[in-house]
Amino acid sequence: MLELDRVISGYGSSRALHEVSLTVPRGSLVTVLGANGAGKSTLLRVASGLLPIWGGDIKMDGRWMTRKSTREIVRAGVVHCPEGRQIFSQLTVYENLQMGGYLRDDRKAAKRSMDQVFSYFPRLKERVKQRAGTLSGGEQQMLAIGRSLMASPRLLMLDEPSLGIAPKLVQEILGILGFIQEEGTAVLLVEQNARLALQHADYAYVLDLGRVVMEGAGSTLAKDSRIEERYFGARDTAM
Amino acid sequence: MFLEFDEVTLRFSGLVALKGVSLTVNEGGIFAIIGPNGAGKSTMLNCLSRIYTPQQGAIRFLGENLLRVAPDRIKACGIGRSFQNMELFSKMTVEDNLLVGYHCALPSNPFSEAVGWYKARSREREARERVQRVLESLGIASYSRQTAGNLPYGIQKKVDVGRALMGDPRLLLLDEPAAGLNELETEELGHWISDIKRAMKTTVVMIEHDMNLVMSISDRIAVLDFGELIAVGTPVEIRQDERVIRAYLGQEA
Amino acid sequence: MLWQTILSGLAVGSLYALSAIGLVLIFKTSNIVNFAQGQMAMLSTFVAFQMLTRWGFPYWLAALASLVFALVFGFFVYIVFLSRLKRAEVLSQIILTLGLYLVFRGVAGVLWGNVPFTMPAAVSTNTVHIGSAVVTWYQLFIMIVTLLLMLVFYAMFRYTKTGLAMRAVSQNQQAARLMGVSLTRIYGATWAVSTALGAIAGLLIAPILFLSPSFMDSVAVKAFAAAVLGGFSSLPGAVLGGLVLGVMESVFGFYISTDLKSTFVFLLIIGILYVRPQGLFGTREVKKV
Amino acid sequence: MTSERNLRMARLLVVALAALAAPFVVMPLGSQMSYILDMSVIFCIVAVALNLLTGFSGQVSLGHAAFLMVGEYVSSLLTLNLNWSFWIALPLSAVVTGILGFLIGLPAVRLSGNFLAVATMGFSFAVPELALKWSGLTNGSSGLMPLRPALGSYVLGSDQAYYFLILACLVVQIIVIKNLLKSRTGRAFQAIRDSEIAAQSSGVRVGYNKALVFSISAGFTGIAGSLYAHYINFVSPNDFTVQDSFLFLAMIVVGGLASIPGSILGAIVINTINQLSSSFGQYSIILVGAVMVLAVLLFPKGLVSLRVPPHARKPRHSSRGSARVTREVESPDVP
Repeated sequence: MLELDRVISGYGSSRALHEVSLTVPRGSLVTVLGANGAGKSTLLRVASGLLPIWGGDIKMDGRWMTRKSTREIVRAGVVHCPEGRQIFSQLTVYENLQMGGYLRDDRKAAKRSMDQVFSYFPRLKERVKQRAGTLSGGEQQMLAIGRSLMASPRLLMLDEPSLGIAPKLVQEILGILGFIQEEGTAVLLVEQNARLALQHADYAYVLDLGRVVMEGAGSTLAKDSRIEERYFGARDTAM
Repeated sequence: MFLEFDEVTLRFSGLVALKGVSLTVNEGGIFAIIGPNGAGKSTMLNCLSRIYTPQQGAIRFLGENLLRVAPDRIKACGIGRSFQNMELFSKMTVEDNLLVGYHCALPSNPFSEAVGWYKARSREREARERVQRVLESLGIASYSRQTAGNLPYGIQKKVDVGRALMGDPRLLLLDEPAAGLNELETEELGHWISDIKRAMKTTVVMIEHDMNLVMSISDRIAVLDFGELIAVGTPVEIRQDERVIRAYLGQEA
Repeated sequence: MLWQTILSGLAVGSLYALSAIGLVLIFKTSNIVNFAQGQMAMLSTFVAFQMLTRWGFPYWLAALASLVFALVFGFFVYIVFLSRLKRAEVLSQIILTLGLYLVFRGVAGVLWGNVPFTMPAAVSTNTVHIGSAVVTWYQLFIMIVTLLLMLVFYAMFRYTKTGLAMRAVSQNQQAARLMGVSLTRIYGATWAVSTALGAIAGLLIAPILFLSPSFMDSVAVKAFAAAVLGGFSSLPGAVLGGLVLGVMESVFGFYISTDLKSTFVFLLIIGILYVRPQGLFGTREVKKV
Repeated sequence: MTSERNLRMARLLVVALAALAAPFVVMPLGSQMSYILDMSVIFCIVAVALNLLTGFSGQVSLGHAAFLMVGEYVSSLLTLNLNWSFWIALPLSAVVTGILGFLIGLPAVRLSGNFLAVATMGFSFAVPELALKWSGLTNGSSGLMPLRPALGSYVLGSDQAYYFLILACLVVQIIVIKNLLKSRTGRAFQAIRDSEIAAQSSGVRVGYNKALVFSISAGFTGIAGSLYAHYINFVSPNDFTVQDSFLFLAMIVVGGLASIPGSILGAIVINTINQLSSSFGQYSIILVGAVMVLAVLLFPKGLVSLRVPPHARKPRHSSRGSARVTREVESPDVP
C-alpha cells in the first residue's frame, strides 16, 4: 500500500537517509528497527511530509505522494503518531481526540471512532475531561495513539511507542496493534526495543546510519543474533 | 573523592527525571553514561553544569557541593562541557569560540580593552597561542578564522569540544560526541578521546549511544533507565548484565 | 470617590484588555508580537468613521463594515507579509511589524489628515448614579460589550473546531500539522480575529479620545503593558492585566498625577518584569540542550 | 595576506578621504544638504551604538530615542544651568545615560527579544512625558536653548566645522567598539547572542554582560544626544519619539546587523530618505516604513550583504544541529 522508493532526505546539508526503500503491504505490521540516530524517525517525518524529501518517491496505493503537504497525506489516510507523544498537554483528553479527527466532517463516524478508541483504551474514557498533561506517561502514549486513530487511518505510523514507559504498560499498548490490524489498518512501527517489536511484526527492516542493512520476516529476524550485536557494539564481527 | 552524585533527585512538574541517583567517579579515566532514550542521561550532565537544579541531593566535585556554585563559575571550578546539539557561537570565528572558552582565565577590564592598552593585548596574544595549540591537537587549525556556523557538522563537533577543553579542565563532560558522525569519524573520535585522557590528564564523563565507542574506550560505565541507576561496572560486566539487556532490547517473550 | 475612580478604570481597562487579547492571541499561536496592532485598529476605526460621517450610514452598519474590514485586513497582512517570515529571527519580525506601523500611520495621514475628529458614540454619554459613584452610560456600555465579547470568545475557543485548532497550534505546531491542520490558515484566522478585537477597542475608545492617526498609540502601548503583565501567553492573564492596569492608572491619575500616566505604566512593567520575568501569569520556558 | 591587507588599507583611505571631503562636496548643494549630512553622522553614532547592543549582543531596544533625549537634556542643563563647558558636559552626558542604561538593562537580563522590546518601548514613552512634566528643570514644552560649543575662542558655528566634531566622536566610538569586540568583553557579548547556555558554561556572567552592553550602547547614544542638542540649539520633549526608536532599528537592519559599516550605511540611507521626503508629509513615513518592510523581506542580511565576496557566502551546514533543537523543544514532556 505505502511504498518508499530510494528516499533521500536529511537536515540542513547533511544526509540522514540514503536511498531507503520500504514497502508496507495492506493490513500488515511492518517494523523499522535500529539504534539511536539510525534515521528511523527521519523516515517517518519524510513519509508524513514534515520533512522535505530530497530524492526518491513515495506512493500510496500507487498514487504519487512525493512532496504532498502533511494535510493531504493525512487526507490520504496516512497518519503519523510522533515520537515523544506530542500530545496537546493543555487540552483535555476529549479535545485531544477531537483534534485527531480534525479533517473529518462526518460527526457520527467520528463518534464511532471515539467509541472504538475508548474500547481499546478504557482508561482514556475514565479521564476524558482531564487535561492531557496530567496523565501518566503510559496514558499519554495511549492518548497519542488514540488521537491518531481518530483520523481513521489506513496506515498508522507509530514512532517509538515504548519510549520512557514501564514495560508492563508497553505490552498493553502494543497489544492493541493486533486489533487495529484486524480493522484493516496497516501499521508501520518504529522501535528501538527490538525484541518487543519483532514479536508483533510481519516484516522488519533494520536501519543503520540511514541505510537499510537487514530486512526479513519478523520471526526470522527475531532469531537472528546479529540484531543484538548491532545494539551492543560488535559491529566489526557482525559484518 | 573526585566527583560524587549523592542521592540526586530531579522532578519536572510531576515527572521524575532522576530518582535518587548516587554515583562516584574517580579521577582519571573515561566514564560513560548510557541508557535508552529519555532515561535521564542528559539531565545528569545538565545538573552537573547547573542548568538544572535538583530538588534533593548533592553533587560534590573535589569536596565542593556544586549545587551551591553559580552556573557561570562551574567552568572556573575546572569542568568543561560539550553539548548534544553543540550550542556553538555560530556567528563567531572558530578562534573566538575557543577564546570564549578561555574566558575565566583571562583577567581584564572593559576600560583597558576599549582603549586597547598593551597589557590587554599581550594577554590576548598568549590566549590566541593556546587556542592554536588546542586547534592543532584537534586537527582543525586551518579553520581557525572561519565562521563556526558555516563549517561541516563533524568540524563543528570538534570546535565544541575544543571550546570545552580551553582552560585545561580537570573534568570534561561530553554529551553524545559521536551523534551524527559516520563510522570513520567515530573511530577517530575514540582515539582522540583516549588521547585527551592520556595527554591532558583530564577525566572524561560522556553520554553516548554508539555502543562500539562506549565499549571500546570506557573504563567504567553507568546505565540509567527511567531516571534510576540500574548498573555500574566495567564494559565486560555491563555487556553481560541482564537488567541492562532488558532495558535495551525489552523483555524476552 | 474611590469607587468612581475604580469604575472608570475598569471601563478603560476593559479596552486595554480587548487589545491585549488580540496581541496575546497572535503571540500564542505564531510567536509574533504585532507592533502594528494599534495602527490596524486605527485604520479599521477610520473605516467606520468614513461611513458614518462622510457617507451617512447608520452606526450599526458602519461598525459592522469596520469589523469585516478588520477581519479581511488582518488576514491579508498575515498572508502577504508575515507568512513569508515563518522561520526568521525575532528581530526581523519586529522590524517588519514596525515598518507596517509606519506605513499604516502614513496611509491614514494621507487619507484623513492629522487633524483630530470627533467620533460619534454608540450610546449616549449621559451620566448615571450607581451607589455613590457617578458613571456615564457609555462607560457601562464599554464594560458590557467587553464582557459579551469575552463570552463569545470563550465559546469560540471552547466549542468551535477552529478555536480548538488555534489552541492546539499554540501548544504544539508539529502535532497540529500531523492532525492535518494547515498552519497558514490558522495563523491567518488568528490575525483576522485579533485585528477585529483591536478594531472593536478602537471603535469604543475613539469617541472618548478624538480620532486621529495617532489616537491608538497610548492604548496600544498599554495593551502591550497589559499583555506583559499577564505573561504574554495567557488570555485570562491579558484580560486581568488590562483591568488591573486600567484601575491602577485611574487611581494613580486621580490621586497623584494624570500627566505621568505613561511613566507610571512603564515603571510598573519594568518593576514587574524584574521580579517575574515571565509576567504575572506566564510560565517559564526552559530551553533544552 | 599582504595583498588583502593592502586592499583594506586602500579601502580605509578612500573612506577616510570621502568622509573628510564630504562637507565641502555638499556645501554648494545648499544648507539643507549640509544639515542632512551632519544629522546623518549623528545618527551614525546612534546606529553603531544600537548595533553593538542588537546586532552584536542580540538584545532589542526600542528605548534609544529616550537615551538620546536624556543625553540632550543632561548636556543642555549642565552647560546652561551650571555654566559648565561643553567639553565636560559631552562626556558627562555619556556617563549619566550609561548609568541609566545599566539600570534599564538590569531587568533586560532575564528578558528575551519581544519582552525586552516592549519594556524598552515603555521607556521611550516615559521620558518625553517626564521632560514635559518636570518643567521646573526642563522648561517644559518651551524647551532649552543650548549653544554651539567653542574651541578656545573659535565657535563651531558653521555646519562644516560642527561636522568635524561629530565625525571625530564617531571615529573615537568606532575605535573603542572595535577594540572591545576584539577583546574578552566583546567576545562575551557575542557569545551571549549566539548561545546563552554555552556562554554561561564557558564562564561568562550573562547578567552582568547584558547590563554592561546596554550601558555602553546607551552611553554612546547619550553622546549623540549631546551633539544633537548643541547642533540644533533647541531641546524639547518632542524631539524624539518611539517612532524614532523604530527608525534606529530600521537603520541597523537595513544596513546589516552586527556590522559597523552596515550601521553607517543604514543610518545615512534611512536618514537621507527621511529628511528628503519630509517635505512630502505623510508620504515620508510610508516610504520609510515600506523600506523597512522590503528590506526585511528582500535583504534579510542587510545592505552590507550585497558587497560580501562570494566565497564568504557558504551555505549553512549547521541546520542539522538546529533541527534537533526544534524537535526537542516541541516535546517538553520528555526530559
